[in-house]
Amino acid sequence: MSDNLNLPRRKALKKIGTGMALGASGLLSAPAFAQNKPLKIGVIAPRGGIAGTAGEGGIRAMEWSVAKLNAMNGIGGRKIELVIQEETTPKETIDRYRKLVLQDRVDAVHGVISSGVSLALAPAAEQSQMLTLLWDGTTQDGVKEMMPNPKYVFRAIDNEVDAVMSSLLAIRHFKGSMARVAGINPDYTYGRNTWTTFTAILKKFGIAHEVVAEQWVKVGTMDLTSNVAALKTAKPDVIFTSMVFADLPVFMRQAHNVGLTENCKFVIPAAGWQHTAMKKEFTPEGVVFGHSTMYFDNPAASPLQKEFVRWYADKYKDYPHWESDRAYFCLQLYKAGVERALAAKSGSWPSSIEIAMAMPGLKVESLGGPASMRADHIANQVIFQGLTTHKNAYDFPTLASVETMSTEQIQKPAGADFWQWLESTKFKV
Amino acid sequence: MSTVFTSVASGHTASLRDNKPGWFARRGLQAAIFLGVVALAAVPQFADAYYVSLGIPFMAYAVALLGFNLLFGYGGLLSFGHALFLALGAYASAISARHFGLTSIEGMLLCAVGVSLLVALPIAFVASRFVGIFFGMLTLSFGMLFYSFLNKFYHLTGGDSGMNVPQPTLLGRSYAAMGKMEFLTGPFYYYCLVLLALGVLVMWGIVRSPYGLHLQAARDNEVKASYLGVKTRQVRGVAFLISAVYGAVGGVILGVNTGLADPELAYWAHSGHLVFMAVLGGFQQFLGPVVGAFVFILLQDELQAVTQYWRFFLGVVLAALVIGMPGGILGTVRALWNRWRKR
Amino acid sequence: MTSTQQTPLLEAQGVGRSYGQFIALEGVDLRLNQGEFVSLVGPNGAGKTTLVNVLTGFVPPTHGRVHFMGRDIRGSNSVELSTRGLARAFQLVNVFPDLTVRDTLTVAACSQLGLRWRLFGDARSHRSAAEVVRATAAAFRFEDALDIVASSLPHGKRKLLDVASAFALRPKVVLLDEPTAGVSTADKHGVMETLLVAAREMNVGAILLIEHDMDLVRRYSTRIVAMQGGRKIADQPTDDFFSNEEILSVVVGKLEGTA
Amino acid sequence: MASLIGILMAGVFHAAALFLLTSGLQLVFGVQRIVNLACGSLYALGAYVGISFTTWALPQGLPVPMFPLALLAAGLVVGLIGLPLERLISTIYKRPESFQLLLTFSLILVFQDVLRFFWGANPQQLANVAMHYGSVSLWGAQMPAYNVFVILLAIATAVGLGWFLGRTTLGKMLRATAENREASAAMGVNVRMVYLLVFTLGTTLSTVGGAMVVPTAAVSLQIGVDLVVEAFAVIVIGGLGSMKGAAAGALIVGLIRAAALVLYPEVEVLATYVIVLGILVFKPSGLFGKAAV
Repeated sequence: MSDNLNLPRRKALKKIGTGMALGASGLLSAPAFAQNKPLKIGVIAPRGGIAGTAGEGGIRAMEWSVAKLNAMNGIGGRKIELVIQEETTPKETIDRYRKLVLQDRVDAVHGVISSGVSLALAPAAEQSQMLTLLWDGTTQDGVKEMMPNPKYVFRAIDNEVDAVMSSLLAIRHFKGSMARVAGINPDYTYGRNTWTTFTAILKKFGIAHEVVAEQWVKVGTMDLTSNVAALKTAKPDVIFTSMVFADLPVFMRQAHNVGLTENCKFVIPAAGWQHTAMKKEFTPEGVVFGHSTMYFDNPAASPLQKEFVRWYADKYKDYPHWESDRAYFCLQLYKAGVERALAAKSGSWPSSIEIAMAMPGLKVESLGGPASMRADHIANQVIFQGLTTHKNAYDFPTLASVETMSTEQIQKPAGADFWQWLESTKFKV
Repeated sequence: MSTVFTSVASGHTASLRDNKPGWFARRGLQAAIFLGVVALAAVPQFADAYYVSLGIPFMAYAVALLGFNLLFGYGGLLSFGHALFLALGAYASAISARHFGLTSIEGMLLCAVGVSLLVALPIAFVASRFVGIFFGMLTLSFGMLFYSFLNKFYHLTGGDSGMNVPQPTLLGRSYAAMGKMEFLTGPFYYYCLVLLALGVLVMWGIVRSPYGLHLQAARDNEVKASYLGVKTRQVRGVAFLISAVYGAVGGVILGVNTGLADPELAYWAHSGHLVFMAVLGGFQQFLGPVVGAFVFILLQDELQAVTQYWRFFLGVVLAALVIGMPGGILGTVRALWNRWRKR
Repeated sequence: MTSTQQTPLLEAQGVGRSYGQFIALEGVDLRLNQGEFVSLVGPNGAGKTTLVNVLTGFVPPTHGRVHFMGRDIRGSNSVELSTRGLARAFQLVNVFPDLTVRDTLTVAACSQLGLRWRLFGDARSHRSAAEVVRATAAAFRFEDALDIVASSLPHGKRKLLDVASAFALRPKVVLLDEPTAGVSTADKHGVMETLLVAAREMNVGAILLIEHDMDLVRRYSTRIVAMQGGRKIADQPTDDFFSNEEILSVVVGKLEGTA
Repeated sequence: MASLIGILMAGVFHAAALFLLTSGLQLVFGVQRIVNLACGSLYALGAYVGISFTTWALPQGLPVPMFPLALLAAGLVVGLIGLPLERLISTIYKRPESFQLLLTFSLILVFQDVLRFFWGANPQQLANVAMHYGSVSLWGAQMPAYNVFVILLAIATAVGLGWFLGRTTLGKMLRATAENREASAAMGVNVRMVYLLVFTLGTTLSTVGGAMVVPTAAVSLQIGVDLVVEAFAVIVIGGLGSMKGAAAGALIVGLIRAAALVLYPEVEVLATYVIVLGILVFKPSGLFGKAAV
């Protein structure tokens, strides 16, 4: 054991000083020897625990596209090398992030799903001037405090868009039968924000409704029988739930098993992470079902997405969800950014700030469809949602008709405060 | 009561021989502390910045564990909810920064100490009645109560996204110009080192003081102790308070290091890691926890680097320690040393 | 030898203790005067230990009252009484396994000197504490064993350490629960001698001894209290006691029965 | 009315699950004074294996109505892991209580990754076979028949254990050992065998519990760690080492949660802890436990 433990210190002695000087001040490897050196990309994603599914979806897409890119000569002539680290608690993850920055000396970091972790990472990223592309959004309030006008941090989306869209769809489809609404949402910021968004939009459209039940589920709770019973007593017409993890199918099944699904509509803005687990036998038709930025079964999907979905299905006997798209998008965006910056510097390798500067305004072809980076470092995406149907070859429901909205309508504009924007803006159903 | 108690006592077979003025205990300990401080002070000069940055969580845990071990090693009380106080320290500094605009680390520390005492007082009052498993379960419950409080009262605590812990000023000097990493691996590193050194000295004083003796007497045999005028319950209560303060100070360092105070800090599994470190280093030795923290940080780092199943190996190591090497690293070293000296 | 005029150091008046139905102690009177060495004898289950528990405030009496140095002990527990000068040594060998002899004695010295809440400063190098430790160690011939861990002392020594730690409280009254149990007959007298010498050197006021060994009892006590079934059946100067055949037969007879 | 029954039943069901989780814990503590922090991990293990075995067995021609048997079998078989575990833990019988917590905590870490190694990060669930039995309506409240079955199973377990400990010679032997290890050893009881048996029985109760409950929910890597807290709440309220306690504690926690969700969802989690602490302060031994300190 003790040997094992001296190892790091021996390593340490080799790279006297330099680590800090370069790593911390983020001057990336000098152009001279840049081209022949592999391009290191750090990936931070959950592998175990409740969010493991999400992490896997992203990592798999990452590996798929890296293989493709490396087949053609990588990014800017440099082969890509992934350094994957597990995302756990903020305290632990920040140490691994520093490891990526200071020891592995990666060129950029992609990934991160939980708000807590991204909020801890973002300032560190700005501090160490490390280009960091976050796959999944972070919640409003935290972002305002922890990452005001970021320079090095980019986000693939703003969290609440899914909720905004499915609220609008709910009104479009359920208007007139929404007298009694109930919410059962994860007991953390995301859950609360989405629920507030939903009710706010109902008000906005003057939908006369009464909130008959409001429940907050501790993430990872696997026995929701009591919650379901409580909901049943409330006799809601519509249930809104932004559960995203394994607890969602459990909830759906337990709701179905006590007949809650018979005469009650469901609105699930972010069901996509669990789509293959939402079996037909307990997920009814006519549920507002969100797939966020990628719907695997989209008939109008690009050949690229079709190819990816086929590969994914063959390799993992499963169908990909939006996290694959986010990961793919971030990689493509980074590639485009590097190439633009390279061109600007006529071939000599750009610094991370130069790459960061190059990214806003870029349009890239992502799995789910075209997407672009805004000036405020939040991407514009296309969101896929719709009502569920059982008419398909799978054992889980798909979308009867794919309804799409661009985040240009349903995402807060650059610099705006989400809640004020929600107040003021005019949506069309 | 005494039955539970003696069973606790009988376990400390190797005993805290620091009381015994042998070469190892006196000179050895002083030498160890001195060399340790010197070595740590030298680290930033040669080591890779990453390992320097690891030094901060190490020192945070080292401080927290010094307190933790006053309870466990010297008091015979195993707390499975001690992460509560690290979380408390982190949140105290976050809140004092947000609501009172405190930006000096000294302010944060004071705030953390105050809050931890306030919280620890009622817990100590209840917990000091228990020993053994019940003490463990009680502290675990309190820890989890606090954990769910952090999640529920999000208006105050920021819920799951936690609270920002800004880069503080040290002794009134601001390092805002400096990048966070340079701050952490530079001035802050040395600041923590001084804190740790102070923590060690103070704790060294406490364990050898009359109070410290009474605490150990209470651990070894409650009834007999009470007949020698030891107020066992109060003595334990005070130990809990002291350990809470140490925990909170460690929490402040962790908070500044992460830049965030988040509920996971209070989750009981985190307490489990504290216990792990104490056992790893040797909870029957004064410096055991410090060594434990050091080895744990490097061990976890190495394991995570080589396998995604690092928890498995941590578990195996802990099991092996508990069964085969209850003395932990220092305990074993000392045993070997004593054997060598006998020859 | 006993003068009824002076206020006794320790006095029990009609104390009784019952656990639910079971009556462990009933109407026991006991006086312990300055300079007395009283032995408490009786068959097992006679209530001797219960009596000591009550006298030391370890368990409150259900009837009657106990005065220590003129003050009712009601409401004060063994911790306070021990610091006020009422010490007790145990039947079992249960000193602190992990502490050295020095530390064990220092624990008592510190409580007696009221240093309890001193959080700093090495307890062992505190002058007056060290003095108490030195005196006690000297009295019990522990000088050269001071830095040995209690659990690694020889059995006889361990029993003595138990007693010594009680003496380190500089008590007025010491209650000894079979200090020689498990000690070879040869050594028993040795133990008692050291004990008495120590008591004299450290001017202990009075000693109450629970003992089965009639030789020891006869040899050392000034007065003997016999108990049976929770009641006091005799309270006489040693010589009278040993001339009182029927009581002796009760006590000794029962003893042989149990031994 | 119907809704009230519905909530009540939900609470009782939750209680049943909790009882199955904690009965093993209580048995082991009752006899051996060992607290097994890894009880949640064992519960999870039973669930994972149960799922895999059942999903394998059904295509092999196991008639769907028979799936509980598959789960039961799986639970019983993995329960045997108790044998090596007991041998492992026996190494610290003579150590202070704290060491049990340490060793069983290390087991949690190990299990978490072992489960991840075999079943991956994704939480697992069984196809909705549970609904094969349809649902029953009690006074108008609808509930899956399988949930009722789980409740009955829990009751059966409680009664069975009561009978086993109270009436059978072996049970009496166990209680004797619990009372006084040395004495019963002197009376020729093979304490070592008794401990091996009790611990394995306890383990099996947990694994079977996990396997039987999982069709109504799902199992994730996390529950091993999360369940510990709920289990502790139950046994602290009920009293360590008491079967009655486990039942009472489970009912209290289950019903409180169900009630809180209807009346005041905000306090759902907090309510439990408050009760736990209340008990610890005012009746440390729990409702049915022997004195704590």
